Amino acid sequence: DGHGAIKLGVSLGFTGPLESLAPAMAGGAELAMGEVNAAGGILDGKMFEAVQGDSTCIDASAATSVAERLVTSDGVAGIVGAMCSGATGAILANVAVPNGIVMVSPSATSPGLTTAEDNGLFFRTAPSDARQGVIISEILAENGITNVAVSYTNNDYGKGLADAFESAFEAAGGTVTINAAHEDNKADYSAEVGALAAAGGEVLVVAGYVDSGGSGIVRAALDTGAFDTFYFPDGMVSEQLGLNFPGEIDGSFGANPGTDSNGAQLYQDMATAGGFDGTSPFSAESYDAAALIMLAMQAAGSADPADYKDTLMDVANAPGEVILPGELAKAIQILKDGGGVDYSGASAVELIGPGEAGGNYRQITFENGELVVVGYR
Amino acid sequence: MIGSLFRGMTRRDLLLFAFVAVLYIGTAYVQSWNTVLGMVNLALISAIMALGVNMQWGYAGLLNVGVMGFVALGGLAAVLVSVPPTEEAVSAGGLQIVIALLLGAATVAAAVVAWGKMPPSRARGFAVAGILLVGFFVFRAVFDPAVARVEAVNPASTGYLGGLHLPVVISWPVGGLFAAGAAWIIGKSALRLRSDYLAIATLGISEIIIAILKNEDWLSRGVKNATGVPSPMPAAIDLQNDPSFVERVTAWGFDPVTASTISVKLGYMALFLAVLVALIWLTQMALNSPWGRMMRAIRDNEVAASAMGKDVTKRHLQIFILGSAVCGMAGAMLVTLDGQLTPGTYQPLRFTFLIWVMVIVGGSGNNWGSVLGGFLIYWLYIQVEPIGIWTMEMITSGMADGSWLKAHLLESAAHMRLLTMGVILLVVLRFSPRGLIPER
Amino acid sequence: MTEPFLIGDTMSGGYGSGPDILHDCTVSVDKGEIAVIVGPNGAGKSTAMKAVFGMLDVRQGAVRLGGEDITKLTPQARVAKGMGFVPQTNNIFTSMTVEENLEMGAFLRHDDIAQTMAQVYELFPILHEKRNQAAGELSGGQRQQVAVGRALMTQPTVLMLDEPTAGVSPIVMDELFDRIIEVARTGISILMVEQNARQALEIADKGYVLVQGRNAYTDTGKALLADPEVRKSFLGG
Amino acid sequence: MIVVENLHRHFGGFRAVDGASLRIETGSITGLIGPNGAGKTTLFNVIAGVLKPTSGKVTMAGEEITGLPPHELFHKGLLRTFQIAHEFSSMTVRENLMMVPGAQRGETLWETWFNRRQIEADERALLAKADEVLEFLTISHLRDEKAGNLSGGQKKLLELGRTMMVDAKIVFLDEVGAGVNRTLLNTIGDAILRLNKERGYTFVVIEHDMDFIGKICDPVICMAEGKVLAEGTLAEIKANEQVIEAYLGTGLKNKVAAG
Amino acid sequence: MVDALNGLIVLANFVLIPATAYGAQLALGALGVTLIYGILRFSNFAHGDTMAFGTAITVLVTWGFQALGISFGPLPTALLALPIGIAATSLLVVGTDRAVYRFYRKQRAAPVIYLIASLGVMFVLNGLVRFIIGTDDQRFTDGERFLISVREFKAMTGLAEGLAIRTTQAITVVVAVLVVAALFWFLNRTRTGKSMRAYSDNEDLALLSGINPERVVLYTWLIVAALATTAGVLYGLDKSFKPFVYFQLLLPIFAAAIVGGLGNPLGAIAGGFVIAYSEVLITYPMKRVLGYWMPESLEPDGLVQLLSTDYKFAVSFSILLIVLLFRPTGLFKGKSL
Ligand SMILES: Nc1ncnc2c1ncn2[C@@H]1O[C@H](COP(=O)(O)OP(=O)(O)OP(=O)(O)O)[C@@H](O)[C@H]1O
Ligand SMILES: Nc1ncnc2c1ncn2[C@@H]1O[C@H](COP(=O)(O)OP(=O)(O)OP(=O)(O)O)[C@@H](O)[C@H]1O
Ligand SMILES: [Mg+2]
Ligand SMILES: [Mg+2]
Repeated sequence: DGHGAIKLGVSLGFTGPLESLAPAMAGGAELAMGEVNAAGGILDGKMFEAVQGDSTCIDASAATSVAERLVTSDGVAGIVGAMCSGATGAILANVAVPNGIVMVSPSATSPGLTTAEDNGLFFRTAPSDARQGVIISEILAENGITNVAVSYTNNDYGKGLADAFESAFEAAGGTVTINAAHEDNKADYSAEVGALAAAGGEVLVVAGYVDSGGSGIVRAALDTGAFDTFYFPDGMVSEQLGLNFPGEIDGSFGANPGTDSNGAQLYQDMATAGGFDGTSPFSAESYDAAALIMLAMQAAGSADPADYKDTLMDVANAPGEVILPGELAKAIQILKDGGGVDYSGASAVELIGPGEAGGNYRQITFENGELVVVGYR
Repeated sequence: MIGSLFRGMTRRDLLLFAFVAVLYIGTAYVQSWNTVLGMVNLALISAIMALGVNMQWGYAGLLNVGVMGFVALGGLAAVLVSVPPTEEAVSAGGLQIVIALLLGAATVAAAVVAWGKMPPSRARGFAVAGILLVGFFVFRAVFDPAVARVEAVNPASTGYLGGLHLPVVISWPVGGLFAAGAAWIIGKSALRLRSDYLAIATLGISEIIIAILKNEDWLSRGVKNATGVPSPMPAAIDLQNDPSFVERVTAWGFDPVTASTISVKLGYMALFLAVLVALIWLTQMALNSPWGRMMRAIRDNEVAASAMGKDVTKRHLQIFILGSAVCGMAGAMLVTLDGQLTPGTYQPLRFTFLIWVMVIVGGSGNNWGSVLGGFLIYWLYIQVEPIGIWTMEMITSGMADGSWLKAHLLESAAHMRLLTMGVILLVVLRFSPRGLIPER
Repeated sequence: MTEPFLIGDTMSGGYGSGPDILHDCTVSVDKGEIAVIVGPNGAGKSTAMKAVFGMLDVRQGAVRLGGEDITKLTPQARVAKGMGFVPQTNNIFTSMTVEENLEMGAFLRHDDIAQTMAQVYELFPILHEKRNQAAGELSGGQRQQVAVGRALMTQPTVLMLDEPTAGVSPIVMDELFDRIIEVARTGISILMVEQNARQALEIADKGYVLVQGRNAYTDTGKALLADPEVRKSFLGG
Repeated sequence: MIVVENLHRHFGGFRAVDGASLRIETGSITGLIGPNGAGKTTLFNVIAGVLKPTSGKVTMAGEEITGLPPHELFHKGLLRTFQIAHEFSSMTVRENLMMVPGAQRGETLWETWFNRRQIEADERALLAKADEVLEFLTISHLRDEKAGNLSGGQKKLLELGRTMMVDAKIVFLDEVGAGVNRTLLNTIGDAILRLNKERGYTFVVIEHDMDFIGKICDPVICMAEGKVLAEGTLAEIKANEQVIEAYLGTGLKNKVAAG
Repeated sequence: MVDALNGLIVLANFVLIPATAYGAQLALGALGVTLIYGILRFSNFAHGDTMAFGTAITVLVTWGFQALGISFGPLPTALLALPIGIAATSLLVVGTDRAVYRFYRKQRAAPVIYLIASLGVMFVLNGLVRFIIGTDDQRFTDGERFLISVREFKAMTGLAEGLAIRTTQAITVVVAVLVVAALFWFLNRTRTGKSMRAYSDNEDLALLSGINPERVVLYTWLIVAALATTAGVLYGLDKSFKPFVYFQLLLPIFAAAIVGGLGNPLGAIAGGFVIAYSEVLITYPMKRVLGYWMPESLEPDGLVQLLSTDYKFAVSFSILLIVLLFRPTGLFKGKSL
């Protein structure tokens, strides 16, 4: 019975340049809600209902309008979203803060959001780009690589990450031969790959999206023989990558958020059972975003954002029992019993400082066309 | 005075406006006043953009498909006028960047002068190319290091020069000026192109403007987005924290959160409405006078108009600049409302094509048509999403749960947004090809 | 008296949903005859021609060709039935070459068109000279020649000409009238509108004076020429 | 009034105007005749600034006007009509006339906003003037019709009407007569004569109707192949062998037989 | 000597071959746009999505074939599926014409009305394609990917640098050349082709010449459907198929058609190459090539890049502007309405 259910907004870019990422992300968020509902809901039987809203990624004002509708008309108690930093910033400033609604973005990684005026209402399960820059730099150094080219997707995610990486890498003594942007969803990447190849480097760091310009760059680089080893940050690491380049990227490596807690694997299996690709970028983070909101409500004993915004950090972090995907029922029970949880989830969230993921990473490589996990950091 | 504002309005037009008003009010009851007021504000801005396009296309037949670029320039103005300067960045390279830009401008000016002064010959070609080339390298030599220094200043949150920290409303006319400046440059070179050639030229230029906004981080943080554009209204949250406000509205029986968000929106609405009314008055006056007649003549037949003593080039330039300035102003208003400049969101689909749809569906050549189109299409643009989802739920309601088709249909609901938009556009166009309020 | 070969019989009609321009207007032409329509500007001469050719709603009356009612046929169907038409304005394909214009005239023919084309070139030598030039680049009179040439290419049984001599030089005009007479002698019916009315009526078997969409005078060409009232009001004295 | 010196206008390799030189005396009504394609219209277009000359020089009242744009020439008092009517088709007939006068106050944006009253007065005067011209052209019943809906001849009349809206110095008429009813053409001829006498307009008239030329024109210039072939009174021209061969011809061969 | 050759091969591998292939891809798309402009007289904004639709159908059929084990030897199976895709697209565009454009033809609407109507069609197709195949990247390539790969080339020649030619690149270029030649011949030499041009020039007069306008329109759409599907499939084979990218393709395609001169098939080809080459060439850093060509002492330190790739689109559009400033209706004198 949906009546009296708690509504959660799922505001992602269902249409627009990143539309192909959105379904798996929404799938994640709804999977979490389904799991809680199956467990009998929170707060003594309150069920959850997802309300989708298109944040488009190309129109901050439309995103605002849509969020406005979610909040004031549908009366959602929290928002999982938005997807792109631009829309996220607009919704946060124009809707979430004035109306006092909690927002947990699974994918807005812009460091700028760290300092945004948020009244403690904004969280994200994706780590800020700054952290990942250091991780990449370390992994490359361990592989003895000192000379790389970087191609990033020309948005706040790509640019922020590329900048963060470049400063970290150069501080560690490495050389970035070229740090050039590519636009997503364009027809042709020969010019970009031509420039990257001319600049040279042992490895090409592709700070893009796997189902978009990132793969386009890799494809063109492989075909022309410009590079044969790549480094893949979180926007690229997924099963899809292996399918896109069967056997062609052996020896390439990368990392995405995750821990040895096995959460990622558990989530993947759940997603597969649910009929979508759990390895698609930011899908796991979306599951976690929804889960965090719901657990925070349970912990606060209230679905009012003003109350649960303060418990969100608590459920995400130690102390308490570590919670993995599929264990939401258990977590609710613990909270009900007055215990504490340390939600780790599918992407090993650890919220730090101003409410963003601290960033545990799972290091991977490709062998015989398969994605292989080689370690955690 | 008021009479000429509404000149040419018929009862049918009023009914159409009433219909759109009902759409909005109805939405308010089904959804909420907050949603609707937010939509109204954006519709007002869209209507202003549509007015600008209508001036160019409807009055003069200039096919400007670069609306997005002018809107973005207006947005840039909002940032440059209103945000506080980044002191550190300014002292690191502000002056040098300005010098570099002046050098660049001087180069172009020199090239233009040389082109004009020298007799047509191969030497002229080489001389101009030489000037441009040398100028380009000098420019880069001064510019690049300064930019590097500016962008190095705390790149994660600033890394740009910042603005003048003036009241943001000033940026509206300034946005108009920015756009007008760009329009002047474009107009001087590209306006002699005809129809679709002009269209693609403007489209190209708008893409170039966006490319600059995306890549010149020192200017407005590029794709990292410039946030924190101050609002001309008190923030809703401040109102909520203001005891006297809370007291007053609670006394009237309103919930403080709703009351505060609504009053902020009403404040914006008043500002935008004032701009729109002023613009309509100006354009109506111009259109219903010999000036308007002359523009129509030029649109009809340029050769004859010029034989009848009308300076076609000059008039085209005039209207192109004015129309673009209006779009620029709307762009500044938009960024003011959003509170941030996000270059990545400037997509032709939204800021060029959608505006065009507004103009054509409303009725090109008619100012009121543009306003109607602006409101109607914006409503659709936002509301087709729930309509699409609702339709899909209706369609699938009879199907067995868990069937493949049902899942697929529901999954596709988001795309019904575009589909519905298209269908409605086609239907409107079908039943009134000259627009809902045609030119008279 | 049997009915003429082509007749627009008591036609009334106008453009779109506008008022009637023609009021019970009748024009007709028999095999091998030349019929000329004259009248003041805006009298409805062109409208009558368009009505006969099906480019306008005939709200009352009928158009018959060889006894068959063709009121409802589309223009291209009438072309197939052997009717040819040169409109008053927009009567050439400006972006196509002169030769292609002529070829288009023969679009529905499946026999060899080379000979007809040679005849047209013989009639209008300047066209041969300019055959590979875009017709839009021609002078006013040359365009007119292309337009007539295009219609001749159809080898019609009825040829309808709306002011074929407007803007052509006297020498070409004489040639054109000569040619029209020749064409008529081969059994083709000619229905034309003319403002060079005196020359036209001189060669006409039948003349119509239209005024405000109505038949004002109808007689043989000679008789109309001789009528002082007609001369003064419509033929310029 | 107008002196054309050794004017050339080429299209690719084709010489449409090929070294034409002529003088148009102030106050005259000059007829310009010549075979189709002789370059008459092209010559007009070059003088009126629609086409740039390949070479050569045009002066008006001693001032060089070669290559000036049409709208500037208009303000110097040079008007022209088009052989293929260039009406403003979506505007009414009346508006077609009212838009003509140059430097209207109401064409400045500023004034449309802050000087309504004056503009309205100007408009009333213009309207009266336009109606007068329409009356003269016998098309006043069409004043509110869209110009695009006029008949071929009516459009030509409108072309002529436009030149009557302002005080011109020199008017170039490109085949005003083609497609115009001969009775009306006579009236037009009278009007031209009157404008010429009373207001001192200079006219240059391209026409293929010799009666019309004979009635109003002196002198007559005959062009052929881009050059001036002959010049003189109509009688002289009519007697010129070359003109007869190239242009006038000798009448209908089949005329008698056809009767 | 070997150095000079190596430099040349680098240039070929990173500039000449990709730009040529990309140019041919753009040209095929531009041909469709230019044909509609030339004959039906409007800029069809739905063209990108028409390509997407045709490709989506072809992809589905290809998967079907692959599942049935049907293959086309070393060539991609998609080529076998192509005719079915074309047929489906033909039905779609002809249907669209019936439902949408025919009405405006009767009304004699202004070109901009068609343009806006095509925006409406674009929105609808946008939704339709995503409904059929979703938003994701789809791969349907099989057969031999390379005519010659970098590794094979190096092994064959013993040079330090290699070059790759993909099968699809070769097919695209060949198809583009054949299609433009065929189209040129068709429009300028055949009766039907000429009647199509006549129709576009002067509809009324075409009627008076006995040309059946509906037929002309039908042929046009059929050709456009074939062109759009072929272009879309070849593009998808070479890169990948994703609906949003096809929508985005519209911009360079239009740019190509315009640079070449709208309505002119030869122009479409020329335009495609101009756009492609300017994008790739002007932003290409000459460092590596010069490294081979220059004496050791003069080898460049920097990238020797005229403009960064960030401004790739700015470059192609600037070229477009410059071309238009000197030739306002494109390289090959196109139409303007
Ligand atoms: N744009 C053009 N391109 C090529 N040739 C042209 C162009 N315009 C005119 N011509 C040629 O120039 C010649 C002169 O044309 P023009 O229109 O001046 O003749 P005209 O004397 O006015 O003839 P008419 O009495 O038929 O109007 C013609 O042969 C014509 O074909
Ligand atoms: N497309 C149209 N729509 C509406 N009215 C029209 C249209 N074409 C012509 N008319 C009107 O119909 C009337 C008759 O026009 P028509 O063209 O038949 O005259 P005409 O006798 O051929 O004159 P002319 O000798 O000047 O060519 C005119 O008053 C004109 O205004
Ligand atoms: Mg007529
Ligand atoms: Mg002429």
